[in-house]
Amino acid sequence: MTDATTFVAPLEGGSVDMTAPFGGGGTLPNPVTTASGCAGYGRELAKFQPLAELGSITTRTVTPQPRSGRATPRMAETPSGLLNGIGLPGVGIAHFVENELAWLAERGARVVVSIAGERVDQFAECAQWLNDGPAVVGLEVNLACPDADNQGLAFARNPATAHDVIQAVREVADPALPVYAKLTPDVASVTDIAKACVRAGADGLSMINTPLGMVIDTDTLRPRLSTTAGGLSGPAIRPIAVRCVYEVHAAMRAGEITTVPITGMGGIRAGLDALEFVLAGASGVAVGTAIFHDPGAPLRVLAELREALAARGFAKLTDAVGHAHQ
Amino acid sequence: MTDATTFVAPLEGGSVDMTAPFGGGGTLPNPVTTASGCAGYGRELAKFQPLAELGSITTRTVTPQPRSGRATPRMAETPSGLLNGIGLPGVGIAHFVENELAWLAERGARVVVSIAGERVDQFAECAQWLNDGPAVVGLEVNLACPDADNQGLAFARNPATAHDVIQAVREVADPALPVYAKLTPDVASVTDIAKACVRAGADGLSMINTPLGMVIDTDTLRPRLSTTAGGLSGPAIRPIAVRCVYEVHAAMRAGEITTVPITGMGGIRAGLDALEFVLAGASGVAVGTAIFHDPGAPLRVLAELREALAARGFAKLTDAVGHAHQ
Amino acid sequence: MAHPLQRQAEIVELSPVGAYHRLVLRAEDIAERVLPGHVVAVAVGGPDSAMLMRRAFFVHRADPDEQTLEIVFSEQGGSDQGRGTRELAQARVGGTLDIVAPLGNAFPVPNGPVSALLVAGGHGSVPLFGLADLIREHGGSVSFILGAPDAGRLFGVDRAKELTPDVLVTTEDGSYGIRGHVTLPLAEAMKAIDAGVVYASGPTSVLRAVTETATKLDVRCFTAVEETMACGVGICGVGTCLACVLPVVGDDGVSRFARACVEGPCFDGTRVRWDDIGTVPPDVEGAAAMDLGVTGAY
Amino acid sequence: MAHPLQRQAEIVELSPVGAYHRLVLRAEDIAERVLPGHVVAVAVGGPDSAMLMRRAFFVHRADPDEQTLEIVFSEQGGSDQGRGTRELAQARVGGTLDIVAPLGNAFPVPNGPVSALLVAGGHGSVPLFGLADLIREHGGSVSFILGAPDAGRLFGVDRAKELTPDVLVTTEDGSYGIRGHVTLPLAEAMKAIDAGVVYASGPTSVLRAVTETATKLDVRCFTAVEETMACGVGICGVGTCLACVLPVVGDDGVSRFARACVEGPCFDGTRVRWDDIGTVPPDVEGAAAMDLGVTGAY
Ligand SMILES: Cc1cc2nc3c(=O)[nH]c(=O)nc-3n(C[C@H](O)[C@H](O)[C@H](O)COP(=O)(O)OP(=O)(O)OC[C@H]3O[C@@H](n4cnc5c(N)ncnc54)[C@H](O)[C@@H]3O)c2cc1C
Ligand SMILES: Cc1cc2nc3c(=O)[nH]c(=O)nc-3n(C[C@H](O)[C@H](O)[C@H](O)COP(=O)(O)OP(=O)(O)OC[C@H]3O[C@@H](n4cnc5c(N)ncnc54)[C@H](O)[C@@H]3O)c2cc1C
Ligand SMILES: Cc1cc2nc3c(=O)[nH]c(=O)nc-3n(C[C@H](O)[C@H](O)[C@H](O)COP(=O)(O)O)c2cc1C
Ligand SMILES: Cc1cc2nc3c(=O)[nH]c(=O)nc-3n(C[C@H](O)[C@H](O)[C@H](O)COP(=O)(O)O)c2cc1C
Ligand code: FES
Ligand code: FES
Repeated sequence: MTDATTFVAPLEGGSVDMTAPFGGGGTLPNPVTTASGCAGYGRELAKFQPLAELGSITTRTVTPQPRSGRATPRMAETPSGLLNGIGLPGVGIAHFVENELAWLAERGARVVVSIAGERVDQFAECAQWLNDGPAVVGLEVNLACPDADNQGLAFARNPATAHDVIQAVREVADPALPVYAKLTPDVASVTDIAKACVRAGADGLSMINTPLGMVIDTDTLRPRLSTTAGGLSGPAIRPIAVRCVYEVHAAMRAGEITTVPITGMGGIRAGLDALEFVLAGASGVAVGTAIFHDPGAPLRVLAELREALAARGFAKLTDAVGHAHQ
Repeated sequence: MTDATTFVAPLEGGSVDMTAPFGGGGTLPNPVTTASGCAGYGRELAKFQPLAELGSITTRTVTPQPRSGRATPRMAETPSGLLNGIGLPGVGIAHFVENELAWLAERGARVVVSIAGERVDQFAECAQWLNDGPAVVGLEVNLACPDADNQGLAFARNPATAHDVIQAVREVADPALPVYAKLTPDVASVTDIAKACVRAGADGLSMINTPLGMVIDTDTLRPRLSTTAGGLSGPAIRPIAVRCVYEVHAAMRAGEITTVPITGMGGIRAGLDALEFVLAGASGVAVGTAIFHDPGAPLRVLAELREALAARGFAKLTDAVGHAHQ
Repeated sequence: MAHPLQRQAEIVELSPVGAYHRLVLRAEDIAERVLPGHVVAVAVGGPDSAMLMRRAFFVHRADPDEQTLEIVFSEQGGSDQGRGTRELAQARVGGTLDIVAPLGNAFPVPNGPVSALLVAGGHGSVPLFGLADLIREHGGSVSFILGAPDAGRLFGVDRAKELTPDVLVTTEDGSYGIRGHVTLPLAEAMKAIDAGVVYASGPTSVLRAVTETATKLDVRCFTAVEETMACGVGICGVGTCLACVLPVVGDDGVSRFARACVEGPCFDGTRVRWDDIGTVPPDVEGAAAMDLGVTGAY
Repeated sequence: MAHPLQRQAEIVELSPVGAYHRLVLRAEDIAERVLPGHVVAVAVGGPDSAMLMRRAFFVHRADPDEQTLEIVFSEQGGSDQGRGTRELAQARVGGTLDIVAPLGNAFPVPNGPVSALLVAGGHGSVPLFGLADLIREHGGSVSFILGAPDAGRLFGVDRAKELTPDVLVTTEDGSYGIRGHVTLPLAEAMKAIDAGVVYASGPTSVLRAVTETATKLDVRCFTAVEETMACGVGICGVGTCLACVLPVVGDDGVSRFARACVEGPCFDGTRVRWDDIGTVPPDVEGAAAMDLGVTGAY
């Protein structure tokens, strides 16, 4: 225990107000969502927990057309992590709205739809489809896709292209729907990208998408994934993710970026991991890779986070948001 | 076993030629070195293995003046990783040359001296001290230091400043001494930084330095390290490191960057980890964090790498360098 | 697909069987849901393990009265492999393991008497004995071809012989039975027993060969896929990671990527595009959108 | 500093002692090198563990004839803590642990008779019994003050009472002995036994208080630091990571960061700048270069 230890009166877990700010001035009943791509469209996850009890469910990224995804092998285990090159397989936005969204709405789920494209207009096309979608509470713009007009550099790795995508989406999306920009850590300054997105109208930020990694198979002597490189996720990257959230939240506190809510993710396995993100500045937390280890993880993390907040005397989730900056 | 499996006649471990290319056309007897900052100046490590049996030993980064390093806590354990904010403590270049280098020379060690500064001229100042140093086989320029003239942005995160430092060091350093540029992964394109360094005269590249991360103590509710953020190391980051080496080596094969040797590092614990880096394109490998778990790791990794090469029918280390690109 | 449950299962028994380990787990409500072909996904290592992925195993036997499941596994070889199964082999009786089961679909079983040939490579035989019982319950008869690289890696030969005299055994090194691949006596055996259906379980090469022969002889053929994707069949055990896909032709004639852990592991062999595993066939649904001239790791 | 050796030590015994675990390890060539105050660094978890750092423990007893080392440890509390010690408490007798020992320096021992007061908080008493034996071998006498938050977390009271009638026990909750902090009866005890030297081991607050009192009474004082830096005393066990430093005044009067795992853990208490732990005092060697107006995580 160091001198910086704070002493607070613990509360009953049940009495913590978990209401979570959500972009555009709205709120969600609690901060926990699923990380895009780790909970499908919700059908499988629903077998392990009632989706309506989560703050929201974030879908696998939806694209204008159906996509098969990449060739297998698509996944490799790494130390405390997972490398994937799945390739955004999906049913396409039309089928998604008609079938998946309707199913989710029936279950009372609050849905954040992750969207992407390879050109700016494709993002906007997806957004348009969702304006009247039932159950949709927000859009998450997956900026980690390669920009076909910029030699395949991910939108999220260039402030200008990130800006353009967010602006295009913000223009066509229902003004009542918050638009979150999802950022990757593979940049010299994640704050610069965050700034560009918020300036373009982002109502919130999701951090982080997977840093690029690679595993080489020492038997075949070739990259393990068919995509060569892939995205690294899981507890291994948690310190990187917490740092990104902290950096951007610090820039908000310093007035360099307009304050918008942040959804933190990267290696959240337990309530205390989620608490790290909250203390760093996130008012939402997403559970991703942990689902593959424990399909009940999202709801468990919610319960553990509530307990952890109570034990530290926080009456409200929002009191803890960014507390590590004090 | 996939179709890509290659079949080769295994060799006796002892018969593999481990000679490793080293910048500037030279070679070292084998590819294994220590990662800067993880083996001190060699004295402690020498208790666990004869330093002369390693390809080289890379010192803790040396700066012009003695530095105390940062306040404690300086270190936190993370999933399959380690976060440090040590702060480059050291004796200063004068004392280093007089005492530490002399001691290393007596032991027959081949020394790569890691140097740094907060301004371009400080790097050059360190380099100058080493021109007649005994046992010195190369310089490694730690570009992860904050640039005092550029708002503290690390030299390695900007191609222009990285270029200037390498050029300044290359100008004053003995032409016979290879100069390696040590890069960080916290950039949108590590290839761009590599290109700038090689253009500035770098004879080799060391990859990677630690990506920035953070741990927040859920008891004190504050960042765990006194430095707030720190560098993440260990197996957790290995996929990121292998990807960086692969990317830069690919750019060399494509003729976008002049080919120079690469020393790979990041989470090497065993011979097969080292082999991943070699297959990705590294002709040298450095063992860092693993030393804290197993002080005999560098020499063990060398033996295991030799065996692994033999088992795969590689008669020479150099035959395996970049093999994953074939 | 079965509705999987997550349980902290008690380790009732862990004992060697030849080159394999038999692991008996007790968990509520699962055994009665298990059918032959179903899979259990086991979390290896505790909260401080560097291994995040569950490992998938066929259920060998399920006992609803005892509330137990039995799996049979081997420690994987390979230079950098076997971490999970090695750890599992160290589990302690009396301790617990976090499992998700039953996963995937079961082998379709004829609802009347039929002469069935059961073909397995290595531990592929693990799910076939429960299947044999079901077939016999429906009045059918079973025959076996069991193959492995060597005698040590055969599983269940004695048990097969208890069920039927029609058991052929092959080993690649000739250390037991016929020297050669498990597919060697395939056509002959099918003819000899006048097979109405063949079930196969094991490496992809076996499943492909069985499908070919069965198709030629116009015999129905069901396969349980497993090592087709060395990276991760069953990696998530949830059906959401999409790591475990293989190209399968649907009833509508359209090829789609099917998940081995949800739509499988049991597939009609003639529907699986064996030669296209590990690729994105241009005619698979959604393949067109994959190649807009941009490559990347996404 | 001792010359440390790395060994695969055999686990000879693991048994509970109150709130603690006693772990006896057998390893060649180490026991004969161990002196009171020396530390052993234990690798927790195997190659697939997410925990990379060794855990440091005082050697409680070393038996050169049996080639054994004994350590005594508790499972750490704290909300996200105790991962390593919890795993260690699960170790199996007959298995092995990777250790590095002996690490650090030993308590300086008077080479003649002296009246020594041994003060410990919690498991701080672990290294003091070997020390007591040495002092008595040199003709000296020992007295103890042993403190802990509660009775369960006291270690070695019985053993202390076997050695001397002069044993004071304090617990913060009053569940055993005097209610209060271990430093409460300090001054009186030192006077009562006319202490020539005081040795202290335990939390920083204890070491600081003992040093203060000893200094006032002009008594020599040696401290074994440990939890001063919650992040990682002994983290590397090699002396190269520099995580374990604390500001210590040298013979030349210059303050330097000393490594607890090499130059320590035993320090002359009057040399340690207790109030400056966790800071970079401006006069510590090399501090000037730390602040060129640039901050950063390096
Ligand atoms: C549907 C199904 C049923 C199976 N049934 C059995 C069984 O009854 N008995 C048995 O011994 N084995 C069975 N396996 C194979 C078993 O899952 C692997 O042997 C095991 O995952 C290897 O784990 P490891 O950590 O020891 O190997 P590692 O090589 O260390 O594992 C690394 C990664 O590769 C994956 N992996 C490795 N080998 C295989 C493989 N052959 N198939 C799929 N994934 C693999 C692991 O899940 C892990 O993610 C089955 C696999 C599947 C998919
Ligand atoms: C010189 C020395 C001697 C020690 N002797 C003993 C002893 O004889 N008996 C005993 O029970 N304990 C002793 N300790 C404390 C022991 O090292 C810690 O309890 C143990 O490291 C906790 O590990 P953990 O994984 O359970 O805790 P975690 O909190 O999960 O550990 C996380 C990290 O913090 C470090 N850490 C946590 N607590 C401490 C601590 N109190 N001191 C230093 N580092 C810590 C760990 O090494 C690890 O890197 C000693 C420590 C030092 C430095
Ligand atoms: C298998 C897999 C698929 C993913 N698919 C997507 C995706 O479709 N869209 C997206 O924005 N992020 C995707 N991600 C990234 C996650 O949403 C998340 O940002 C990242 O994995 C970090 O969180 P975690 O460590 O909790 O998984 C995917 C991650 C994994 C592991
Ligand atoms: C404690 C510690 C200190 C380090 N000090 C330095 C340093 O002084 N100079 C430097 O260039 N890199 C330093 N590094 C980074 C390592 O040299 C290496 O690039 C990085 O840790 C990745 O390798 P690893 O995972 O094997 O440790 C340090 C790393 C650690 C863990
Ligand atoms: S294993 Fe995850 S979808 Fe099949
Ligand atoms: S613990 Fe690494 S130097 Fe002391």
